[in-house]
Amino acid sequence: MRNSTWRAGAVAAALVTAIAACGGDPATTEGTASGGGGDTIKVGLLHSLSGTMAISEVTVRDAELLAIEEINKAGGVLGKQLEPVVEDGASDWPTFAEKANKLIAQDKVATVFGGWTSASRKAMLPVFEKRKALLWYPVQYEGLESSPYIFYTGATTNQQIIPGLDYLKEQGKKKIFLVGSDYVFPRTANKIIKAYAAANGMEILGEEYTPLGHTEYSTLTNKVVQAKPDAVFNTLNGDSNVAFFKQLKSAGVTAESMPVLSVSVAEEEVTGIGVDNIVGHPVAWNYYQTTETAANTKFVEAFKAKYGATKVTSDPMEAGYNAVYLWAEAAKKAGTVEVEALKKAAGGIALERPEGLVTIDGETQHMYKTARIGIIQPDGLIKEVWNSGEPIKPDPYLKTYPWAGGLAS
Amino acid sequence: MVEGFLNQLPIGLSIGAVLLLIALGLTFTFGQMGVINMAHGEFIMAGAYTAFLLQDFAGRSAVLVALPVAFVVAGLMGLLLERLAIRHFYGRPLDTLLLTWGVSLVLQQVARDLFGAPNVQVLSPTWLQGAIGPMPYNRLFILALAVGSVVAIWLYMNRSAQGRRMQAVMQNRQLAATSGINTGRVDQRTFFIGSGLAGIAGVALTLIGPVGPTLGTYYIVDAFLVVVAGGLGQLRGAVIAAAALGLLNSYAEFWTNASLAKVIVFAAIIAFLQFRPQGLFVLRSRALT
Amino acid sequence: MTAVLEKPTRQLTPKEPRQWKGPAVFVAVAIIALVVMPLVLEPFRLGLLAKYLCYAIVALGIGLAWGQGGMLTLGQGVFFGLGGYAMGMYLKLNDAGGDLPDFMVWSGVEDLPALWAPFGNPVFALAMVVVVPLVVAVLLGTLVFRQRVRGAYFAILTQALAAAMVILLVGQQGLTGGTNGLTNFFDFFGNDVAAESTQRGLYLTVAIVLGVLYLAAWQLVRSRFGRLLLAVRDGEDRVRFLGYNPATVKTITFAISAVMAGIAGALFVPVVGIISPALLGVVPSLELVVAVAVGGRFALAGAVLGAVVMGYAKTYFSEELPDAWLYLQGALFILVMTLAPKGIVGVATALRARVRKEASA
Amino acid sequence: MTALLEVRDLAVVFDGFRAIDGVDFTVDSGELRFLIGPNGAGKTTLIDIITGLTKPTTGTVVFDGNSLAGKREHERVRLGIGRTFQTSVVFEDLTVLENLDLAASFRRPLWSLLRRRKGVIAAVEQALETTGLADLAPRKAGVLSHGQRQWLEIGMLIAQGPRLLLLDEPVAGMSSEERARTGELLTSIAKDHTVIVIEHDMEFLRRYASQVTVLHEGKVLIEGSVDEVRADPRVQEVYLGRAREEAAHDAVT
Repeated sequence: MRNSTWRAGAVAAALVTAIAACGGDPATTEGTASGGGGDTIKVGLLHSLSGTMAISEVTVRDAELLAIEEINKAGGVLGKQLEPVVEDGASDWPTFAEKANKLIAQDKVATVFGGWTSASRKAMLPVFEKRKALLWYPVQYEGLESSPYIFYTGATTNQQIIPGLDYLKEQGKKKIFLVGSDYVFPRTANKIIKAYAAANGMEILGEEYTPLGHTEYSTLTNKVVQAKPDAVFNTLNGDSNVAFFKQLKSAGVTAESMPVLSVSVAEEEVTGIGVDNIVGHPVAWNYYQTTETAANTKFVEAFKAKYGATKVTSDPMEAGYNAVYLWAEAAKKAGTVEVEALKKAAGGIALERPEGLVTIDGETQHMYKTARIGIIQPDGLIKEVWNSGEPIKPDPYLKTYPWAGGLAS
Repeated sequence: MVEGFLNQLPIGLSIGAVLLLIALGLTFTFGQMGVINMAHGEFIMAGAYTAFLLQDFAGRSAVLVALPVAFVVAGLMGLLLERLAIRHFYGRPLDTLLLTWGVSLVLQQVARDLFGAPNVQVLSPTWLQGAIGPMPYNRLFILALAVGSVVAIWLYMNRSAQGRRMQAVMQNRQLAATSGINTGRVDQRTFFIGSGLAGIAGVALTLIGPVGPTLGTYYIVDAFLVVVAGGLGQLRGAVIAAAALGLLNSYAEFWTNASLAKVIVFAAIIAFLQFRPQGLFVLRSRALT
Repeated sequence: MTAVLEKPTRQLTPKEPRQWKGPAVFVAVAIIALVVMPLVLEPFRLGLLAKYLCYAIVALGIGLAWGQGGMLTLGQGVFFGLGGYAMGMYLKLNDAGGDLPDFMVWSGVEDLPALWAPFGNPVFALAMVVVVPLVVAVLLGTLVFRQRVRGAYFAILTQALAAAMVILLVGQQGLTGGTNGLTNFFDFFGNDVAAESTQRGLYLTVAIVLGVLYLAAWQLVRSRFGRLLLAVRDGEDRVRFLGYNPATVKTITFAISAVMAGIAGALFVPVVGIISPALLGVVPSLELVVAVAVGGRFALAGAVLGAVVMGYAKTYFSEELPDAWLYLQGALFILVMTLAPKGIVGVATALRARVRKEASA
Repeated sequence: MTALLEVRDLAVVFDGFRAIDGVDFTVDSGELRFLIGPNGAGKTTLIDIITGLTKPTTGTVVFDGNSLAGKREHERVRLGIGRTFQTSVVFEDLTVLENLDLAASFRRPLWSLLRRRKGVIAAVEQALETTGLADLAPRKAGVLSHGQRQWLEIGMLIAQGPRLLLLDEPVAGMSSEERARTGELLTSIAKDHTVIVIEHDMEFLRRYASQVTVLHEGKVLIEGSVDEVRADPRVQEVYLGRAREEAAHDAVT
């Protein structure tokens, strides 16, 4: 009897905590519309801090927090300090939608920086469009989208995929094998690649998808090796890259015999994959930790100072870092953080960023960005071997590429 | 095409070897004690991190040193789990499933806090680089490890007094208890060995896959399917089931794709259970449930 | 033999005392849910509550299958998803108004797949919300239960089913929207889905559906069938020697729980605005089972309570202490399983019994 | 009298072990038949085969003119074959009344089970009275004593109105008073049912049995009246000799 009372007590305590949780409605009413009324301006940061995507997204949040801190030190925006409200998307798309709603409706933030996967963006998109609020999305993606309430600070396909193909073509790689994780970005990217190949005399020897989180690549490796391509175009995501490169390496494939061009492997992933396994393979991005600009030296130094000397910086982090600055600049230009005015002011804003000059394209709300191909070095960093020379105008629907006619319909 | 087809045979066996390694420990904890240990995947993870940590001392050959160490580390984790929680749950297998799932969540978060969320780098020994035909050395190493583990377990079960006690408990717990076997002690030993095998699997997996906090979640469902198809606590069942599923997976993926292959394997298991609802091999029992 | 079928003759046992406490609590909870909550909660929180109530409907089904029938189903997400996709397909086609749904356009699908076409009809789509989970559950149940696959085997199979379902959905991007799932809905039977009034109406609908299904489940549990179900849970083989086929009993119950999950999924879609594979995989399915365990699996009320409490806890902790959530969830789980296997309801019952004993002593 | 149950050439092999080895066995309608034999003689296995729990390797079982081959357990119950188990299984979370009601309702169409039980049906009432469990009707079966559970199980059988009852060691583990009551219960049931009882207890056998079949090592050793069987030297050797050993063993443990 004594025993069961004790049990009862323990669980009752847990229950009370849970009920307290129900009642605890965080302060909701003090912020006025668009977060502009008080002494501070609230901005939302919405990334996965738990779950499978946390690996990648936490670092983007860190970069965004760094930018907020720097801007606040320099006097803030419109004379007010920025106050970040951080939420966890938990690697779960509906949670992203729920938290976006919370940030807009309850915290009344001026804007939200957030998302990584296409799925999280697609889940948030209706929330932002219906509530007429603003989202800054920092990751390269599959294009074919141009929401009036989203600014895309990562690359669209014509700033990453197509330059990657241009590079392979220049290298004389004519026979390509496509490997990707089974979701929207790789499938769309591969459609574009196939159209490009058809127009440029390249041959696609195979196209394989594996489920997200897949780790058994021996069969796929066999298929690739049997097809004998000149190069592999890799759109695998996350942990699958580790398994893929490890197993490819042990099957005897090297960067010399069969380079694998990746578009989702950045500095942070290299350690996990094992430098050994990926050294010499090319990647396509708009920014590397080694990119030689004055703004980058400052960014890398500041980031390491804040988060530790062993930390690396990568493209999505830089795009998130940029997003905060670009929004702040647009607010200054508009003289307000009010969404419609800020959107109107944003077009044409140009800033020198770590990746070089970044200009907001007012029409698509994407950025002009310079494409850069890099090679993975034995020290785990990436060295640029090719770039597009100048920032490329964003073209999310590939309207300016005649061969891409049937893609976006 | 023909060469590709032939290559799939050893590839299928090597997939089977991985499946066998991750499932071997479960056939004991699940088979003998009816405990569905969802934290088995996290014991695998612990083995992988053991290899990661030992790199500082043993360098590139850490994998070899790590095998016995990981066995002990994961084994002790299993023992702790058994002593602290699971022993109160015998006869309630479904409750242990949920309990150990809670444990697995906590262990994942612990790993995240200790080692960080990103994957860590475990370098494989230089002498494991290279391949014979379609079989990389590291796959051969895993195959040898799987065979070695099976032989060791078979010897233990059939040639040692402890192992025979284990079999006795597995076949009839009450009878074993009344004939003077300390079943509690046997359970502890079984859990130690079962979990320790997960540790060994974890070390082996560093050769071919990612090493991160969520490592265990990638393998746990497959491991359970092998046990279900093989029959509870059946060594030969697990071996045959792992080999069969490995080959099926290998050829299904060769002819279709990785996504469809997984679905095909699942459908095959459901179909198989229509003929053998208790898996390949069954322990006979007269007890009415 | 015919004597067995004869009508009741006389009352042998004293008539059970009229139960009023249960119904009274039910009415009180219904009033709070239908009247108080919409007045007290702001729209955003009300929307969250609607989401938890959707989960509570699934939990109710799990309570029935697991708590009453002993079938630990780790794949309820599958049925939730089937219902959700049926609703989502209708809403998508309705929004597209004769054109292709947006995701098909960017997936390169040119003609509406034959599978989709009938879902343009709302009656058909709503029927499928019930029919598809029902058919899948009956099929799976028949195959599995007939062969006496049960307990841990059944749990593992349903879990694998959830995993396979996710892979299948993700792989068929042109048909299902892939990982993104179906999202971006505008019109819900003539109302703007995002409007506050629509959302309030949806909340009330979810609450009423939950109430109705709860009553139905309660009736089922109290019926002879409910007794039979308990008997199957505690001694499946013995039931067989009473002349019943346990496989039929289990299949029916499993199908009922699947239909509940399907209905919940269909309601979830307009409430939350998305249905995607992430919602029906292994982890969300397990989380719901956890919720049922926390609330108390042996009582239907426990299942519902558990879903709501865990839903709130998840939202609260992920807003306030995101890093601690996994620890808390794991720890809560270990605590409940070891200290209070009958969950909140079990603890409440024990407390009440103790108070009563002290009062009488 | 006509044969209700006919077993012909029955054999079953478990992993090479012939548990039943060519058994022929007939039970007439209205008979009370005792089935005895030392441990491992195949008694329970024989009942398992008749009720469908075990599949025979060869041979046939015919019940009331119908072959039982391919029929599953619950289908055989529906034909009118009911059984109890050595370790009684009743549903502990249900009341005694509910246990009986469940047993009695098995011929109802499934949909009619969806209604709540109202009152007590005649068959259940009769079973309560026959087994003397009426006072315990509203109690959970989990609180019953071992003897009461056995009676409840027998009561559940009667409530089903079977044509053949198979009782597997109904008095094992009972006190002598309980044995006596079980014996009376058995006698009263046997009046209007065909019953096969497996029993070890010689005293019980002597008092309540008329016809006895002795199994030994999977074969029928002898069939006859109690006295004939008791007088048979082979039975004394294989059965009573063993029983004495067992009794000695029981005394030790």
